[in-house]
Amino acid sequence: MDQLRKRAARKPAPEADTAASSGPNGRHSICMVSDFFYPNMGGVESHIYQLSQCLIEKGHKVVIATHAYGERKGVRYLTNGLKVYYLPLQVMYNQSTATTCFHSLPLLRCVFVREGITVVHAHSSFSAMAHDALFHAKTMGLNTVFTDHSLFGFADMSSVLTNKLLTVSLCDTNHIVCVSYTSKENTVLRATLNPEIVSVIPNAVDPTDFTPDPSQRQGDRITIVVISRLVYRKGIDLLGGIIPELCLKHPDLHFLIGGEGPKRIVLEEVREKYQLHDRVRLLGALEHRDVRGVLVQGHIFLNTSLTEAFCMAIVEGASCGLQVVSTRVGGIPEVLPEDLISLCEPNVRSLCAGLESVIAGLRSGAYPSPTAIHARVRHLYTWRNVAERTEKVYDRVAGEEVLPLDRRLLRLREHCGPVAGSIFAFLAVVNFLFLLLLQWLFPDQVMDMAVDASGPRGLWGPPKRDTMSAEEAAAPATKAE
Amino acid sequence: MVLRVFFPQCCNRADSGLLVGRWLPGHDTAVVLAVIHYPFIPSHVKQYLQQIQGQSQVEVGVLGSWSMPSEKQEGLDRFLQDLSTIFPQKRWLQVSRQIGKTGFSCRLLQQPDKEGEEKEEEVEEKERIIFVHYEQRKVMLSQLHPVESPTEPGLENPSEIRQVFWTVAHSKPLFLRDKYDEGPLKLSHWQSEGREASILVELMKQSSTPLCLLVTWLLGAWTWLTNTWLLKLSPVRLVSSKLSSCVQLGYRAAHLKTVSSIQTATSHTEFMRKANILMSVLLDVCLGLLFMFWLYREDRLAWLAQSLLPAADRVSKELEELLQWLMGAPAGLKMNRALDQVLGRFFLYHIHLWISYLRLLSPFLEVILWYGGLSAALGLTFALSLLSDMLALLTFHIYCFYVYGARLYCMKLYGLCSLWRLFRGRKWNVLRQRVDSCCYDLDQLFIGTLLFTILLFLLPTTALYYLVFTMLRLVVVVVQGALHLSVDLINSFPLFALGLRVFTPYRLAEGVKFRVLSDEPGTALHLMMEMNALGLGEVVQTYRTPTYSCYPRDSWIALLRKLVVVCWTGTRTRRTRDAGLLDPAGDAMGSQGSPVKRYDYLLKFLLVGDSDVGKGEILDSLQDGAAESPYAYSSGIDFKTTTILLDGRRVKLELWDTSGQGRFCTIFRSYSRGAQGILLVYDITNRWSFDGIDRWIREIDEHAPGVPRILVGNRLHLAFKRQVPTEQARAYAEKNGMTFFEVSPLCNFNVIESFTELSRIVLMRHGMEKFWKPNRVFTLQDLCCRAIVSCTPVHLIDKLPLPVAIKSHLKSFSMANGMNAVMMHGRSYSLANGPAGAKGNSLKRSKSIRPPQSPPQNCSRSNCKIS
Amino acid sequence: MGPDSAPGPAAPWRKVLWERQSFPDNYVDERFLGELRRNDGVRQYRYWAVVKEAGVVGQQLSCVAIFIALWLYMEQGLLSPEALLWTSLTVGLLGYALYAALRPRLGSNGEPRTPLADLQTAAIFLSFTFGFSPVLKTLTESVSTDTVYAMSALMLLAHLVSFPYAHPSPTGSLSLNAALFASVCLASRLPGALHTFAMLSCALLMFALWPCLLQSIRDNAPGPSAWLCAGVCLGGVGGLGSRWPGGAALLALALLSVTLLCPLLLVKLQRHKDNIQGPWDEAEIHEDLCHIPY
Amino acid sequence: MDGERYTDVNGKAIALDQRRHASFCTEFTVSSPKVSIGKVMVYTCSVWLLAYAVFFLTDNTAVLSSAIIITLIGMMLYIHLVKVDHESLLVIGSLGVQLSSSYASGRESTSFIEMSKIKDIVINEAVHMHQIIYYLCILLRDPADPSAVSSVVPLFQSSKPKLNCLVKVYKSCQEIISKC
Repeated sequence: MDQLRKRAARKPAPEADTAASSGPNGRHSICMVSDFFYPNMGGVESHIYQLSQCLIEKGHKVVIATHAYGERKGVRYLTNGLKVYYLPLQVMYNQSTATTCFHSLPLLRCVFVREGITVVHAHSSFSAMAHDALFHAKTMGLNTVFTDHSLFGFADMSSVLTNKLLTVSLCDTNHIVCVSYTSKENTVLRATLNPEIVSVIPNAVDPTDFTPDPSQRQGDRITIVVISRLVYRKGIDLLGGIIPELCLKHPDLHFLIGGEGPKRIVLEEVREKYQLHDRVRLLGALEHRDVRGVLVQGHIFLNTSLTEAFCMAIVEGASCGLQVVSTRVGGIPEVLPEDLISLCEPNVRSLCAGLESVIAGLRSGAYPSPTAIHARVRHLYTWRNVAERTEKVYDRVAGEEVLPLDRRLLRLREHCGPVAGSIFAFLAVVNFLFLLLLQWLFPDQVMDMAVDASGPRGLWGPPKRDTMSAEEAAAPATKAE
Repeated sequence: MVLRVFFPQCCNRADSGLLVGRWLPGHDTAVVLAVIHYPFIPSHVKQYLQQIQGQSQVEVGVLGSWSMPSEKQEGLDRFLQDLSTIFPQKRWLQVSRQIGKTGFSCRLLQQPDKEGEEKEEEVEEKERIIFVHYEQRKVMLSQLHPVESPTEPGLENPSEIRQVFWTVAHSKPLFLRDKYDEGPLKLSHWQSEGREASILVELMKQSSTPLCLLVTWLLGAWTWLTNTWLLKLSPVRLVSSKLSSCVQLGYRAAHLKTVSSIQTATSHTEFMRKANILMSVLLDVCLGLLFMFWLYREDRLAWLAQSLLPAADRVSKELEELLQWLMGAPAGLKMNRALDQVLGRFFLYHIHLWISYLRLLSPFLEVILWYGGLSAALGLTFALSLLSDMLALLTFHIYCFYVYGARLYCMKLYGLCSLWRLFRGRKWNVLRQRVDSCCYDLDQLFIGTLLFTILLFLLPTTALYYLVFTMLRLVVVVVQGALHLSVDLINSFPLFALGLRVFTPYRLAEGVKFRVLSDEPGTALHLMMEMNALGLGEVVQTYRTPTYSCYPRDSWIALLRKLVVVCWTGTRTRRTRDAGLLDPAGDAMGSQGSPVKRYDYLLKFLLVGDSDVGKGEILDSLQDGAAESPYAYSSGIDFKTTTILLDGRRVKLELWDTSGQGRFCTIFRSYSRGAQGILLVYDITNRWSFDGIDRWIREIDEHAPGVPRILVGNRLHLAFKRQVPTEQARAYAEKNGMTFFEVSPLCNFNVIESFTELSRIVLMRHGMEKFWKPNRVFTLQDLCCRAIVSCTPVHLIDKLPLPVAIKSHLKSFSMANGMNAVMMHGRSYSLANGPAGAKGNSLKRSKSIRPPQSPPQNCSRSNCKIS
Repeated sequence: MGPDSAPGPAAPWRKVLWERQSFPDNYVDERFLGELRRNDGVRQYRYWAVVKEAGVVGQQLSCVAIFIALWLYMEQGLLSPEALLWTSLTVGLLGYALYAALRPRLGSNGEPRTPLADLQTAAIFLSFTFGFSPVLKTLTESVSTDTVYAMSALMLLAHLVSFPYAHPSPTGSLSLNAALFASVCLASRLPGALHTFAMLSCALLMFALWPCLLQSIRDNAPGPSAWLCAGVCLGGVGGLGSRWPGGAALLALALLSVTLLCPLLLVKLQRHKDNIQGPWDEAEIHEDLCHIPY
Repeated sequence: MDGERYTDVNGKAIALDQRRHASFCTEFTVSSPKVSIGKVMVYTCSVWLLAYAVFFLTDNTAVLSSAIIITLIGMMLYIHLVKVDHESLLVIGSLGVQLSSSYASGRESTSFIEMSKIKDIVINEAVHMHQIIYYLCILLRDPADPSAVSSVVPLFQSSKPKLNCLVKVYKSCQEIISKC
């Protein structure tokens, strides 16, 4: 046991000096781990992608590990040589992998070692793979950062369980990033964390993608745009209540609804019941590049979510110069200044009132021009800013020392309560033994280091081609050697 | 650039002379075919090459010179260089061998075509030339795989190796010339020994022709026989298609036809196919004769005949015992006594029936067997298939049992499925393809539960019967399948190809492989090209003759599915429906003209009306209506799809037939959800059905408010006993803001028209024009149609001298305009959403409905007057 | 470790994301978790109200007990099917009269059923039951008795579990079906077809119609309904006790625990309730979106 | 043949032999260590001893004979189908690439790919079992459109060399291909 402990104590050393070697110029090599990534589309995915791109610009080395999506498995390269490992892990429930705490260790270890990772950055508390990665990274003695994108309640049984799991998996994570203050409070409560190690770094939108274009609007009508997945959490039932009331009051009101989901039925029923077929258009699922084209057709952007950590949709809407009406839930009040958004309570009456007032304002021309709104919003949230702040987090994390096994076990015990704590301490020990076995079977020095392709300092010189597939990518990489 | 010279091995030691061959187009590759030894007269060489080119479409030419070291060396090189002026070439090879060196040395002279001073430039480093030695005979005879078209593999695929093979294979005439005959020229190349063998082959070819003719004539007679009217009768045809021996017969006939065709096989595949078939037929017949030889000695036939009947008796006795066992408490299973008795008796009766048949058959059995045995002369396969047929006939009762059991079991299962849903208070929603919860009435629940309990307790009995008989059936089927498999094997086994592969591996080449011969510095690189023989598995895969039994009757998987899945057909259809039915972007807007769909809009219509007003007739009258089976029994719903032309747009309609009984109003509720239009059907010869319309309208206003609807009076062809006057019906329709039609599916009158109008109303209401009008450029055809329609009443269109397609197109247009007219004078639409709809919208929409072009009245009148 | 070193700036910290503030990202304000709320909207229960509500559970439990008791009587031949039929008929008529008497006052839910429809339904019931009773009689004869008992016990349990206690009418499909299934199983063990018929009609009365009546009584006269429940409970205990004392004792225990003990626990444990609300909670939709006024 | 030692992805030593027949024709041979007699002996003996023990306990000779036969057949199949002694890659400029692998039993399997079909030879990265390895592969040109890749032919599949070895092979392949 003691020589195990010795190994454990010795383990962080090489990581540390690699960190030191890359310390002075502050170049980290980061591995973003999450179940959710391209081709799957959503907030988390775009967050990971954009953040990695900006970090690569700043000269860090970034690789992304996610699970295989159908035909998309193995190693792919995206823009600027951003390397993505699509690892063959079993997908269990809506794109989240099944976890046994162990089976993902060999592959993740392979990635971490051959890429010389110094910081592991896991995303989205829904992703089992992210939690596994945190667990394994701690076993391998790496520093970890976790970004939480979602809010949870405390009411029901399931949330109690998930919160316990989160407590365990975040208990020795070095730093946690939340997207809004509300989300920070929530996470701190859920995982019983020390609020000092929780940073708030909002999401961002690419303002160049969402520029206003008033010419697309039709003058003879007022169009309300709703773009969200049609699910309960997005408050589609509220929308179904709002549509008929407003449509009956304002004959020139049109709805433009983008998105797909189980609640589509509700909207269709409303449309059939009140014969609004030509005033309420359901566009179905939208590609991300089409979103702007839909947004600019509208005057008002409506968001009826029942819970949101950080609503990127309203920022996009505002960035396209729309007048935003939203429910006052979660982190939404923090997102936009009061004059750009009008907040309502999450019920039909209040939302209708808010929309009424905004419509009146539009008729009277009380609101600033779309371009003005865009000009204000465009500087609020930029990925560069996000990257800088995240970089600070990395710098801070890289310095910290990783708990050796024994202290880690103690920490687990005292932090997660006697029962869960000891269970997971046991798991951690097993995991550590498994790691030793792997290191004996395939020693680290046998694995050959991956050629670093990313960024300006990568081996390909200035990046030119977009989304090159792995074959073409690897060829120049080795040519340059 | 690197120069490849393909050099035949047999010319290694030839004495010096001219290299004859061909430059491959597109590659700098030279294929040397032969060496012409001097002394020769250039003119002879040229004309010789001419005639070679004439015989084989290969542009053979002089490539260069070949010098073999020997005595009287002097002046040779000089002379060889002069040759290059005699035979003007762009590139001139000078290949020579030195004594003591294995490798060749080569010089390449480039010379411009223009008559200037001959600029000669020597290839500086010798390594730029590769000599690829090949064995002329093998290359000539071998066939590269995958096989391609026999034409020259030139531009379409630049594969070099293929071109080399083609060149060598096609310059046969050059090789057929004998080296030793008295010609002006002496060549050295590969040439076949053993002329006599080839002569024998020729003789056989000559003699085979009349044989082929004979066989062809016989076949012709056979085909005539099969095509006589007697065999054309449907039962005969059906039976013969079911009897595997007949199928085998036809199959063999087709084989013989291919073999005995006189024209020689041109392509390689054709040749191989013929040879394989021939071999397999021969093998088959040989086996068959052996079989007969075995069969007809020490009267095995009689013994068979005697042993057959007792065997059948034994089988049936076994079955009886089995049934008795089932009728008791089999394996301690508790089964419902009464049902058990009934079923057992039923099956026992079958067995008795069967035995009596066999008894009738018994005296003739031996004769039948004797004649059946003769059939082995046609080949073992035939005998085998005959055997399987006899087996099928002898085990017919088992088949019957199986079918009964399966059907019974299926019905039970269906009932249980739907009743289980009712038990949980759910119901299957057809439109959404999912299980919804709904509150049933008290009596529905009560009766449903009673039935459910009963069925549940009766299930094990039927399940057991089903299981046992499925097992029996499975045994029979496995035996048959084994027989069919063996027949298949004999039919499709590529014997000839395998023989080729085994004895002369180079004939079927998968590719080539190279061996480095000598790499002594200073000389060019020498490679040896060898054939890569095709793998045995590949051979079988490539040359396996396709057989009739590829269709599912004999494929094991299909068979197992048939056995097991019989009871799940219902669920299968439902799943297929999933794929077929309304696409997730379910509404008509979602399904706007994506090019892959064969329709522009997908609309869902409901036919409602009291029972037996002939909704079913209307649906059946749609010739192209693809019927879908009801999703489960007790739903009383099924739907057909048809596609109509509307203003030049293809509109796909799903017509749902709600069964008329009022009990199903719950189901009706769930259907009316997705429905975009409703046809209210009544029977003009039935007063009640017309009065029932009131109730239906109330239902609709309650469950599906504002959905456009039209009134349809059915069975116009029975107008002589009509009870509902047209005027009254029309007045009623006007009052309720519907358009009115009287249709007759029997004489196919106004049916499509009514659908067309309804879909037009619906599309209008969905504001479809906004979607298609702007981005639509009128084709010339559309403009013409508009022109014609505007001056032609609809009933005259049929008389126009036009092709049918255009007529239907015209009709669709005229219907379009006509409909607008009807809608205008009958203000149908603006009132259609009367009570439930919001007035403001409807009024304003009624304005927007007005069609842009004002249609001529006459055609609309004609529409309504006809009815 | 403290927050990243940043001198306390002049401008106060605001909980907004859209303006860059001179605070470090992991700055923790004293207003942190300010909007955390505990236990708001927790309603305090009063003991007797809970007991009254729990009474419905008890009476359903004892309804089952009564049914079982009747079945026991029938099986041991102490009760003739004719007697049962007549009694159930009279009870049914009385109940219907009461129901009809109560109906106009409750009114207002959908269109009132005409007596004709009721008659039709009743006819359907009786005819089907009568027609099927011979079949049902032979249904389970080959199935061993304990299997039938187990099945029916299971089904009765399912009935009790899935019974909509808040609104007994209309009875939930699953609960009613389970009860009917169990009664069919039990009835099929009875000696004669007429027994089966009587048993089934009695089951119908008890499981299908009684809840409707109870519901209407509760809506109209809350006071009597409580006593009604108590009476039913007593009847159940007594009826079962007359044939099967042990079962009666168990039932009594169950009733006591359900009606008195559980409410006591509920009220006692209220104090330890601690749930956290905050802005992160998922807002729930209160108003009924099915029919929006217009 | 240079002094540099190469290993495969599992750290076993392999030998890379490069023979230049001409400036545009090079042959690489990666030979993995021969099947060691000692190991085979150990395995077979262990199996046979086990079988003998069983035979000793339950004295029916079927166990023994079957064990012997199975081991023999297994060994045969192993050396004939599984164990690859050396794989060689013959690159002939402007003519094509020939891959051949010779099994321990002496069986050779060869295939030749013409230059016109080859789009490029590259080093690729792949997930293999539960590790991520580099491997060399030939991209075949799609006859339909020359810019696309129809399929990929991996090289040195049985003996998986490490990156440095691959790079060596890759470079000389590239120079030959680029020259012609």
